[in-house]
Amino acid sequence: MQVNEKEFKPTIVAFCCNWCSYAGADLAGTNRLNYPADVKIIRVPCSCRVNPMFILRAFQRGADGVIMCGCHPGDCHYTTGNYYARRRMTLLFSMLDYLGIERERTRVEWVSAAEGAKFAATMNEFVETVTKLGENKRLEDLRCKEK
Amino acid sequence: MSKVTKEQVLRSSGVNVLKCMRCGKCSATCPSYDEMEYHPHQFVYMVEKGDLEPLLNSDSIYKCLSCYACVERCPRGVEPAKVVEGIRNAVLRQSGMNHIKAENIPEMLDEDLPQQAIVSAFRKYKR
Amino acid sequence: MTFSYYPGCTLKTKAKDLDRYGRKAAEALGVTLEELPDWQCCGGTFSMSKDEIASKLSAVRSLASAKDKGNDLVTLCSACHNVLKQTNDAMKNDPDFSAKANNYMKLDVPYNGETNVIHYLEMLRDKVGFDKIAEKVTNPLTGKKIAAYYGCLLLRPGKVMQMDNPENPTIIEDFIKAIGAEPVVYPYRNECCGGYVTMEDKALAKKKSNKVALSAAENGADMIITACPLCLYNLNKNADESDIPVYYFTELLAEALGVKD
Amino acid sequence: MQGKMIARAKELLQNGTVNRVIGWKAGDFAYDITPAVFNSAEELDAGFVYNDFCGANFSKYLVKESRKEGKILVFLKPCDTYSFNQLTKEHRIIRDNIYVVGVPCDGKTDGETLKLKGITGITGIKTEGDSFVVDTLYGEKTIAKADALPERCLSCKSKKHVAYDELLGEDGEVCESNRFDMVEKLEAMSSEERFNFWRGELSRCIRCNACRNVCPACTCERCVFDNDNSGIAQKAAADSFEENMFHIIRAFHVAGRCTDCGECSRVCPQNIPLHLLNRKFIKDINEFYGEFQAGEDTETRAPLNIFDTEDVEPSVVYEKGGN
Amino acid sequence: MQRIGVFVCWCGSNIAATVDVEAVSEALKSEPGVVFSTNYQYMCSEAGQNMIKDAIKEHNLTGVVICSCSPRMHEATFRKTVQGAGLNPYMVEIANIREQCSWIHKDKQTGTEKAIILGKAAIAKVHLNAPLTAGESPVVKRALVIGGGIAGIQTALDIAEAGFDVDIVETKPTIGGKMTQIDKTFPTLDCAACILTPKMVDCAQNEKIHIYSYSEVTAVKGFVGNFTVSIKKKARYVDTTKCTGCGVCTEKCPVKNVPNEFNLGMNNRRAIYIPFAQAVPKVATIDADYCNMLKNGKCGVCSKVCTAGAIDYKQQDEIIEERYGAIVAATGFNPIKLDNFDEFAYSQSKDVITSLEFERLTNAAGPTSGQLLRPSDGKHPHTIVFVQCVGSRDTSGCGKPYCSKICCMYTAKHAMLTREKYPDTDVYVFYIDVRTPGKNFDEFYRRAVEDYNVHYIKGMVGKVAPRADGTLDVQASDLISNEQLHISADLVVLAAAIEPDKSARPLATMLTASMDTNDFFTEAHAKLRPVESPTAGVFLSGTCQGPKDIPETVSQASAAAAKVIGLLCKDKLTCNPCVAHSDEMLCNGCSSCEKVCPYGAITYSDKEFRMPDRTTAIRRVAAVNEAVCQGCGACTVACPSGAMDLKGFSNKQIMAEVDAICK
Repeated sequence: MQVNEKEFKPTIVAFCCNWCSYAGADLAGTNRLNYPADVKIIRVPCSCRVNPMFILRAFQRGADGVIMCGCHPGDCHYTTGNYYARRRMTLLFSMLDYLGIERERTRVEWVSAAEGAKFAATMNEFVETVTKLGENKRLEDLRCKEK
Repeated sequence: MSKVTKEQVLRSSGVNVLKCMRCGKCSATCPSYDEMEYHPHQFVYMVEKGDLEPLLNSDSIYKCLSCYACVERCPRGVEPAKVVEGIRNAVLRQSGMNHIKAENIPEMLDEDLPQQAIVSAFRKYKR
Repeated sequence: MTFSYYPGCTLKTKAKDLDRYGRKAAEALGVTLEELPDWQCCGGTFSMSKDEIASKLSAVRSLASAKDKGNDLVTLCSACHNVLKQTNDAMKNDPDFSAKANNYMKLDVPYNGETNVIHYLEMLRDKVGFDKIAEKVTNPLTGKKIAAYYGCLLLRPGKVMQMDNPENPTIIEDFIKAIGAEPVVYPYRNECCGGYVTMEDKALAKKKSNKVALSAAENGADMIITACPLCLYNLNKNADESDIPVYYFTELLAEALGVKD
Repeated sequence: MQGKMIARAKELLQNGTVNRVIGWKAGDFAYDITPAVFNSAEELDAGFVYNDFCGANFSKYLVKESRKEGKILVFLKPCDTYSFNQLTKEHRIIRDNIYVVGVPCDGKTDGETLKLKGITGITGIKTEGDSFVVDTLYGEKTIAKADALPERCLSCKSKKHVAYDELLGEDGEVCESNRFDMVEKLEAMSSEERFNFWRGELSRCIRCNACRNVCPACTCERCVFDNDNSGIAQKAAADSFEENMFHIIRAFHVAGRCTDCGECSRVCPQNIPLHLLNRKFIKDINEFYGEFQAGEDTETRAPLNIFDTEDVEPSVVYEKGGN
Repeated sequence: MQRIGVFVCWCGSNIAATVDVEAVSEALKSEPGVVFSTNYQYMCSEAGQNMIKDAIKEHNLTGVVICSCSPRMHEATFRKTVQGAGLNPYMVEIANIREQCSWIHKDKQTGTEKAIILGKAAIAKVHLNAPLTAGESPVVKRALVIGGGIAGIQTALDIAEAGFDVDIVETKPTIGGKMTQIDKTFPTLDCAACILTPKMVDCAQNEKIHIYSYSEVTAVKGFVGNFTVSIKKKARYVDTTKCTGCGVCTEKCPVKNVPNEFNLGMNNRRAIYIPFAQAVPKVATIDADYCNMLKNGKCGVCSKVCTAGAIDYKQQDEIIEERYGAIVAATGFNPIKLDNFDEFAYSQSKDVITSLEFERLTNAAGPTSGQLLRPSDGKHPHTIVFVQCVGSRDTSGCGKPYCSKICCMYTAKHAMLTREKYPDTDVYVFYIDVRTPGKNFDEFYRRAVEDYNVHYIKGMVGKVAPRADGTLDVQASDLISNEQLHISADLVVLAAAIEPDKSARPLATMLTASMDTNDFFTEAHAKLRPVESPTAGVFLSGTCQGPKDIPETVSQASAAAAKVIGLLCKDKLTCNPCVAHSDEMLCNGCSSCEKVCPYGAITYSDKEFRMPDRTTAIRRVAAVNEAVCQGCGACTVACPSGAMDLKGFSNKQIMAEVDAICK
């Protein structure tokens, strides 16, 4: 009998701004709203702190999907940070797509501190999407992968 | 007649009866209220409880005018008419349970009756 | 201005007037209504059950055929409009239903609710414009006090039909003004006349239709106009406590435009 | 033109407007022309050339040169002036220390291209209408410009000088350019096809840094790839990821600042069409945020340093065609 | 190399139930640099904190990782803890293994594995942490209260009482807000004006309080302790310093058909008006939309009759700028528009009114001088139907999903007052639930039923049909007797849901304060910090935070004032040390960072540098003003050369976290 292949568990990095999305993630927790453990959150002060280098780094080190969450446009704690982040990510994602990296592996979602349910729903959806895509093979550094 | 389950009705109607907050606006707005043995809010509540037998056997399911008044005015988006239709369909889908029989049609007809009345009556009340 | 046109079964038989006057008026307004060559009966009523697929397919076929024509699809009968609009909405927004329906239909290109379904009244309001109609009226119905009867199917469910405010509509009242008459607003204009049960429960149908007719009369209306053949039948036949006449709105439109032979 | 330029340079040296000139100098062969600084009329007479091989963009040299003592004269072709403006805007060059003379340009070719077309032993070149007439050891050869110009000249975006102190010759106009054709073609491909296309191109990268060294937008005091503290320092591309990474980061760093001068592709020894990365950003910026040409002026804010509250959402990437 | 201590908290069973805390502390022990690792029931308890302090001393720890609840909860606590043991407070990192792990995962193995990874990421980050010292910034000793209703008034009075200057900005020509329109207050039935107007006068007379009426906030800059606010004083075409409030102009003005907003349009006022007799400030305002003089230059009556010479048709909007240490939002509420509820015939019949309109109909200063008369024909209504929850608890999209909280009580009040004054009137109240928590509230409602015989019917109204004879056919359900009712009513009163004032959303944007999906301001913590916004220095008062009755509003207003006073008492505030920093050696001088900085914290200057080749060069480089920088990090990404980095969230720290997570 064939040994069942291990179920694919994606590695997902979520960058969350401290004021809205990280708080939204906390609220999801407070309300006990489940989403897969594959999602690991990195706290940043604002979505505008997210450097494209971080996203590439995550892919390099074996992430299968990267999502960035910030305050809704207009509600940035720092007034304008997410507007800059929106432009940067739009262009970066478009470029990754242009290079043939599956566009569904990157995502931006605006989640307010009150939207715990949206946070959980977004993560469930994103994990599902990335799981369907399978392992990220187009943008990875083989040396960084566990053998 | 095989047993109709609550899950079947919920799936068929697509209604989440748990959203109901028991305000009774559906029954307040229903034009067929006085003709019904069970009223729209009772349909929702009884389906939630799984108490389907009385509904399945009641004439109330043929009194709904499908006028969408309860759907339009429900503050919780419950859509009671869909529950009524769910029950009705469950009944009609059981074989031999056509509510209107073709042989009875001629006596109901008059010369001005529009086509759509016959068509829709068949759709609504026939398996 | 060219639209695809879905007449429906009743307009081909018992409600020929609604259809005939509708076409004449359209012609007078410079609108071309192209009847869908292969339309099928819509089924008369939209099943609210999510798992009812088969009974909605004939409506989907007509919608898909209208998509191929590429024009907005105009309907005239309230019931057909309700069925087509709701089916179209399900094809657009209920992926489960549209997947199943497309599976059954086996079209070359899947249909996903692309056709824009509008009612004849919406065509008058949004495409032609009531002010344009007022300009073309040669025989204004001045002094006539007319009660609009919307019934239930034209406006509800409001989220899908999106024709007008379902509780306080103005589209037919504006139409009445456009043809030179005076609209009468009365509370039961959007309450059901009980037409559905006319075969099944005459007493209920009578009770409901009387309520509508009496309310219109009480508020001083000379006549009622409607877009629904079943309402017309029911208000004429079953509202026995009132003798207020009921007409199709297209008949008055044709009359006002001077094309009602 | 060469003669006019030398004459004008001598005048400016003589009247003290400038104390040196940056220009093109002939090398061992007629086609290997290198940038050089000329300090006197004699040096100009001895080595200054301007012909159809003078493709190099001097803007970047001015980052260092403009910080030296005295004013320097520079000759800029139309496309060079865009880079010049961009660097002025970013305070990378000190405008006051530079005297700019705009010179016209009808496209520049290079020895490599001509060789590939079978023209060798080159001793000189001149333009005649839509052709180059090349002097060779084997006689005169004529080649249509359409066959001899690099892509960046064939899709020239502007023959208009956007910065100068004076002009020699006529100024041109901004051109209708078809420069996004190839980007569009790539966009229309499937994700898989694009991936394979870029793997094919980028896998040839030998990380010689020529693109970075020539790029007028890459003037960082220290490049992040050379900075051990940046977290992404990298000297050589060790695997496919690093090949991608270098070019993505580089393109992103110059996004909104790249004037599309095409130097990166011109100098790439592996002939990787690097300009297609930059043009993708330019095209996206134009589509998402409105037409923008870096270097057109010295005031407009770079598209990544400004925003509009109604900007498109990043999800626009999923909504577009292709897959 | 850091010497790191790891402390895993059980949080009772909150973490321990789905995360094997023992396994986590064991696994993290072998991470590089970790010299001590333990777990404990409650790390935030005194015993837990002492455990951390002892470990720091005993093991000479240079960095601490705490695996516990969200850093938003206890980061400050643990920073203080390590500081107590002599460590720099910024040498702590928190791994959030509660909100983002144990509470969302059911399977213990999954939870444990994730907790270990989160712990590793925190360890990787703390390796790169550096001690940070916070700077200080001064506090401007003046507060701004936005909104002059009872909430704003109470907050301002309390702040002034403590000796601080406070400004009230109110968009209307007078302060007082909604309470001025209310007749009686529950549950004591005392007259609203009698208890409110003295407070309004107090505001006007208090020398610490300055009222900007008919004004609005147009821009807010700065941060806690040091806000700069632009206030637009709208032109009222009356010189407030000259106007005596005699009211002659409002009697002589020939434009008589302006709907009177104070009476909700149920009667008219003039184009120049004073909203009501007790207005503060009591000065006239010209309504530019109606004034003939302002519209077409023909009239000038008010100017002629004004003996004080206060009329100034040339007056312009004026924008002033003022600095504040703290800002209180008190923007209040409005009843929702009833456009989506035409089944109740609100727009078809004059005799279908809202509860606020009912207040005006029973108020002695109202359009009927306090006589309860039908708006349509001025007759006494004999049957009144009250409909509760109109637009409240509505998830269909037509109304608001929340309970408006005040309607049950004011409807009981209306019903009771009607029965008391007009015993021949039949009063019906249709309710879904009667919600009367609060001191003496349920007793109040029961009095309406038991002493005043108000008919409370469990059910809802489905349709109100105006009849030709002027009566209203109310079709409703009675769920207890299971029947459909038809009541022929003379007046129908709708308890419309309340919603935050429309000005709240743009204000929140200016203040960078967050809002919930209903446009109520979000509090910093739902239970423990209910009057503070998450944005430092911004406080919340009254219904802008959620539906409230008057007593609750007043308590919250005073609570907000206490918070403001606490802030203004301080001379200096400690700044956030996690600010941007520019490496001059790498800086290109390109100004990208300066362009994206929302605070203007970055400046450029030419500086002389000694280059590696021993020459000197003058270079243009950026410098960050640490007192102004708020630490968003926008500049760090705008910088192409990587010269700009953010302390506490440096490139390398974040990449170390990425590496730890992706490994």
